[in-house]
Amino acid sequence: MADDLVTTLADLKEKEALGIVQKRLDAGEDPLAILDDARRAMETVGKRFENSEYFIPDLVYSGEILKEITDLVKPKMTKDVEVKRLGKVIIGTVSGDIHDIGKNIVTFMLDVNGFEVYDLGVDVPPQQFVDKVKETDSSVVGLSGFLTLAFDSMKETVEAIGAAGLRDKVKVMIGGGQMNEDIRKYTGADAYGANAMAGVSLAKKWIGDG
Amino acid sequence: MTEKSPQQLYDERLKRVNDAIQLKVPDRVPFFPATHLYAAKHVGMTFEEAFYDSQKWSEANKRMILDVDPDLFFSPGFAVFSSGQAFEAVDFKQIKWPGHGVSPDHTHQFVEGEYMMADEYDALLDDPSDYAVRTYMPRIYGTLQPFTMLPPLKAMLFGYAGVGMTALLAMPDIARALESLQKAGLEAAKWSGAMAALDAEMAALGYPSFAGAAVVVPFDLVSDMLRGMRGTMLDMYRQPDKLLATLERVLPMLIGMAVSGSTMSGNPRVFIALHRGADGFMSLKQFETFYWPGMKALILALIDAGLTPCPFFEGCYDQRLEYLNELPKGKILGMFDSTDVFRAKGIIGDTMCICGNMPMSLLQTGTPDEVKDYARKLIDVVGKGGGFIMGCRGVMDECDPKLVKVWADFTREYGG
Amino acid sequence: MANDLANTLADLKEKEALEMVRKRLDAGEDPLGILDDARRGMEIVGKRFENSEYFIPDLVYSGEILKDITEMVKPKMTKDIEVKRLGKVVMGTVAGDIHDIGKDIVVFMLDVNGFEVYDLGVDVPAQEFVDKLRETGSTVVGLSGFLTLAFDSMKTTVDAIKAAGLRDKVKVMIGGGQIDEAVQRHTGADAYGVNAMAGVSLAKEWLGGAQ
Amino acid sequence: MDKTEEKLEQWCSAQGIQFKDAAAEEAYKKRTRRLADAIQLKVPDRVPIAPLVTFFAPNYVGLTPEEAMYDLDKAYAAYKQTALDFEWDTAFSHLIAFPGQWLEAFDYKQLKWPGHGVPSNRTYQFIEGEYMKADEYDAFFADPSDFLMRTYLPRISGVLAPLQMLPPLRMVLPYYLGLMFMFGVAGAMGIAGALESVVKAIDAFAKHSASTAAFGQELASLGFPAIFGGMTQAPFDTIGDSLRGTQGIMLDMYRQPDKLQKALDLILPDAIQMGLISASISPSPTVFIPLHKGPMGFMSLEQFKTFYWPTLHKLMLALIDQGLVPMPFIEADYTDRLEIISDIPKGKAIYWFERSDIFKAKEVLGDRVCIKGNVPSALLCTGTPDEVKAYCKKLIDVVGKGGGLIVDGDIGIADEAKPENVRAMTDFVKEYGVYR
Repeated sequence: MADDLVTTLADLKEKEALGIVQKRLDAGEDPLAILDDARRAMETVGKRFENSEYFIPDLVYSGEILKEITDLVKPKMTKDVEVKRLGKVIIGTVSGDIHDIGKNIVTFMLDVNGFEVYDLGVDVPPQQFVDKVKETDSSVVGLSGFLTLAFDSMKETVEAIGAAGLRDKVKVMIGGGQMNEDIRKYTGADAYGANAMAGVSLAKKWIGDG
Repeated sequence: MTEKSPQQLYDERLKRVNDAIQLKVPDRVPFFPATHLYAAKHVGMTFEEAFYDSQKWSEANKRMILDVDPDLFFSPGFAVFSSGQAFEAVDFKQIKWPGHGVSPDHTHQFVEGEYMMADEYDALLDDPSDYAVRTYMPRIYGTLQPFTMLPPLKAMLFGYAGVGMTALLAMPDIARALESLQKAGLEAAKWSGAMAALDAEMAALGYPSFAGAAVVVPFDLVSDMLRGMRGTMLDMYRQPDKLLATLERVLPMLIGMAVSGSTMSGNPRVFIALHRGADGFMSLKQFETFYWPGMKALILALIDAGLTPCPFFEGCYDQRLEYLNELPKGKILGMFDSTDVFRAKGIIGDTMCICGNMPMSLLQTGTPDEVKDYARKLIDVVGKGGGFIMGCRGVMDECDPKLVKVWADFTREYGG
Repeated sequence: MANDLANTLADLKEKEALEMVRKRLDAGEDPLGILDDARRGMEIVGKRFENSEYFIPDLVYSGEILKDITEMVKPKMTKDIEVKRLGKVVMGTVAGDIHDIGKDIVVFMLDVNGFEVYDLGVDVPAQEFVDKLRETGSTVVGLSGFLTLAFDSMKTTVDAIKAAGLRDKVKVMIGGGQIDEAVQRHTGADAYGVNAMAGVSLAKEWLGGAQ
Repeated sequence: MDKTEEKLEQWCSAQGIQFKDAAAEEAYKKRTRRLADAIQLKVPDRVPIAPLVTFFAPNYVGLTPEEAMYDLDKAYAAYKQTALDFEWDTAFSHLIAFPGQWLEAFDYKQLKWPGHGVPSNRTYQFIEGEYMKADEYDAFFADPSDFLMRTYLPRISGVLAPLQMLPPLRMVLPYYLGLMFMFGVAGAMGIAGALESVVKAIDAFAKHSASTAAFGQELASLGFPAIFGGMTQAPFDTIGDSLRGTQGIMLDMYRQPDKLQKALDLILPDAIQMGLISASISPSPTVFIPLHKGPMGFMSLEQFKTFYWPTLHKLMLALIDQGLVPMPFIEADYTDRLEIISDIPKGKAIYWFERSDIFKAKEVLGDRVCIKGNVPSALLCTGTPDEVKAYCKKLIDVVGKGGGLIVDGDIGIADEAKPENVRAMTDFVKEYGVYR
């Protein structure tokens, strides 16, 4: 039964998955167990994405199904689910750029891989990254950008982190659009990720579990 | 004896009409003369003035209604549905109106034509509004001819390229076309406002108005407004599937139009002029295939919405009366032209209220006795047991005021 | 073969009829023979209309097919077709009225019944009727009208015919819309017809050709 | 001579252009010939360089994007100076610097632009959104233009919000009342004052169009052809960008694939017509087709084959059929789908690659289509002239072999590109790109 949900959700069978959840709830099962299965399914989705079996549409769709499952389960929950997290990562699309597709994928993949992700959204000013690092004590920051204007914004963000005296406490990774090794050098970031999986690998390497 | 208040009179008249519609016996035979442009003749003004001068036209109707004293009055805004100024502003091609294509003393007339070509069904079905804007409107409004130069309206979806479309709107020709439309809109709004005010004034004086919306059945829409009679007839043979698909497609439009019109006016009676389904205009089999399904569906939908369909059966329906018995009882006001209403009473008298069918020839060229004789026969035969409203076969544009008075007086006296 | 075309056309089988015409033309047949068959086909259509087997759409459709046939045949014709006609009738919708449906049907029926018809169209001023009667020497005129305004236009037209001194040479029939005996009296016409067949009967009665 | 050849010859003949002098005429004809040869996979005199320019031109002359969008004359001058300084084989106008007055007058919701949501020194950006909801396909199908007029436009333009009050335009079809209804509301629209803003917007756009048209004429008279002719979009992008949004259209591929398919088919004829109409008012026979949502990662190969490629393919074939030259800008990475898109008639299209493996593209479809691209923005913005030259050398050596290459940046010239890098790229191609 439990495996069923994991497989069904991972296979993106929306109706079947929701049917299973409903049945299990009706049977009085612990909501946390259901969510745990859903989480495991999302891990499978992430794996498949890594292996290029799945693509962005599959991530989007699985996310939608998960949202529906959560909506079904939530009213039955008495306490919040607590998941042990590997570590904290701050993510955002840098100042001046409002593209979010790439950033959302990295967020998704970090999340299903067990990280606590603080998603600052798009067009994020450097200071906001700095403030969030201070507030959460995260040790990894991911800067996303699609347009060429992001080259400079990333540079400014890395500089702001340096000016705040945090540069040696955090690792900065960049990615998206036109980003490559040249741009990493230009911005002063620690690493660049060619895709979402690279971002996850970097986070694991830096935070542990690598 | 105390004088009745206008509100009492209003309620009384409406009850009289509603009793007839519900096939009950009213206190007396209700009287509904389809006066149309008759008010102009009644007070001695031209039809042209009726189309151009809302104040004069309103006053003429007020005086005429008070004189004729009907139980339902034919709203002047129904007869003159918009002003000559509005029509001129867009160079409206589909009608000729008094002083503009027809004599100042003659009624407006529809210009029969193929406003949609035989090979345009797909365009209409695929994107009706685009078809309306870029193909149909330029044909019926002379000033909108430049709209034919517009790209498909869907072009607006094509990002940078679609944005370029707005530049076309700045072309002087297009700009002028839009201006003409706006001007016509303002004129039409002015006119509608004046007509609504007259209706309200008459209501305050105790007179309910006949209908709050007008609509046509799907087949007539295609035949009148789009393909023309000849085109539609050929389509029944050459491309029946496309014709049927179009009839199906326009049905919800028509229902929506009637329902929203009634909601806005607060009057549940919906006028449906039937044009091209009469005896002779098509075989029974064609009637059954092309005309009746849409007509029936429209009428049922209106009844479902709590409205009272008022079909005017133009021409003769002697061969098709049995179909009408498929409709619900006591919900419809049927207005009859040359159908044999004396025979019809026996066939559909239990289904719908019959209104009609005083010959226009008598009201225009007859003698008082002829008028009375015919009215007496109507009341005696068709009025038997209720379910009848005194009316006439067509519109009263040329009627003789003296004969109209004879008719009205006689109906009130004898119909009691 | 010849019978085929008349019947196929009368049965409104458009494609088949045109196909037959094509074949007969290709075989080098006399175009006049083809047109004659087509005319006979139209006569059958008229008969069926009289018998209420056919209705206006059938008339319209047969007219369209006939037009197609004529277009195919015409280029092959060396001389005009001459048909013996029973007599001449002038037809028109009277002044102020632009409705043509009823008028067109009467024209159609008069034509297939062998009359030479002069169709003046719609919104025809009284004088134009007078002029046409003079020009053609027709002795029958048909006045059509759909609206009630036609009552007076018809009267004006009859008066104009009278004023021109033609009244005793010409028979006037009226019809359409709300026209009935009362209107006939009002206008001073000789007769009114309730439908197209009545018009044909009147013409036959007045011009001969009645059975 | 086939239709494409005919159109290209017409372009090369430079008919109707008033040249400044004989030298300009010769230069123009040389340039168009060079481009026409590259398109037809012949060996030109040298590798053409014909970049698209967005805000590089204003940045280059010291104008902010905001100024370029609000001051037509300054924008004109900036793009002209850029064209004259670099002397590429084409001149790109300020077409793409949308007039800010137009966006403002419409209260346009689909873009953030300098001074309106983004800083004055930045490019405008598209705002992702579900401008058509998942359950609105049927309304769209029932009457597409009505849906766009009364539902879509009010969502993308604050000023056009009163269109919501309009009755469906199709209501003009049924009888007199339809007409009355129309009239009444047309009047109401006028009173609402929306029309005034619309007139303002239209005026701003018309001025902009006139200015870019004048630019095209002047630069042509100076010897610079425009390579960008018409413009259209892949149906999947039209539905995805303008209506359903990225997330929406992705979900539709799973939840309502039939409706999505129907919408794609529905919009295809319009996509074709857009290409034809826009190309008809330009001397250049190319039709620019920016591709957004079809690359690797954005959808599986299977989804690409099912949803993206069929209507794009038909669109390009229809344009080719009329002698036009489709020029898709193939954004992001198409390396695994090169075989699929190679199904195109020989020598009749330009494929502009961004991040696909352009060298592999040469192998896979170099014998079918002219390849455009793809000097990386990263290099142009942060690299050195030598690095730029090295990349261009490889490009010319490998992709330019035997003709069929037009050099451009990967996304055109990046807004923030260093002028010295652009200079290096330009000079190097002109010198090293000569076919000997």
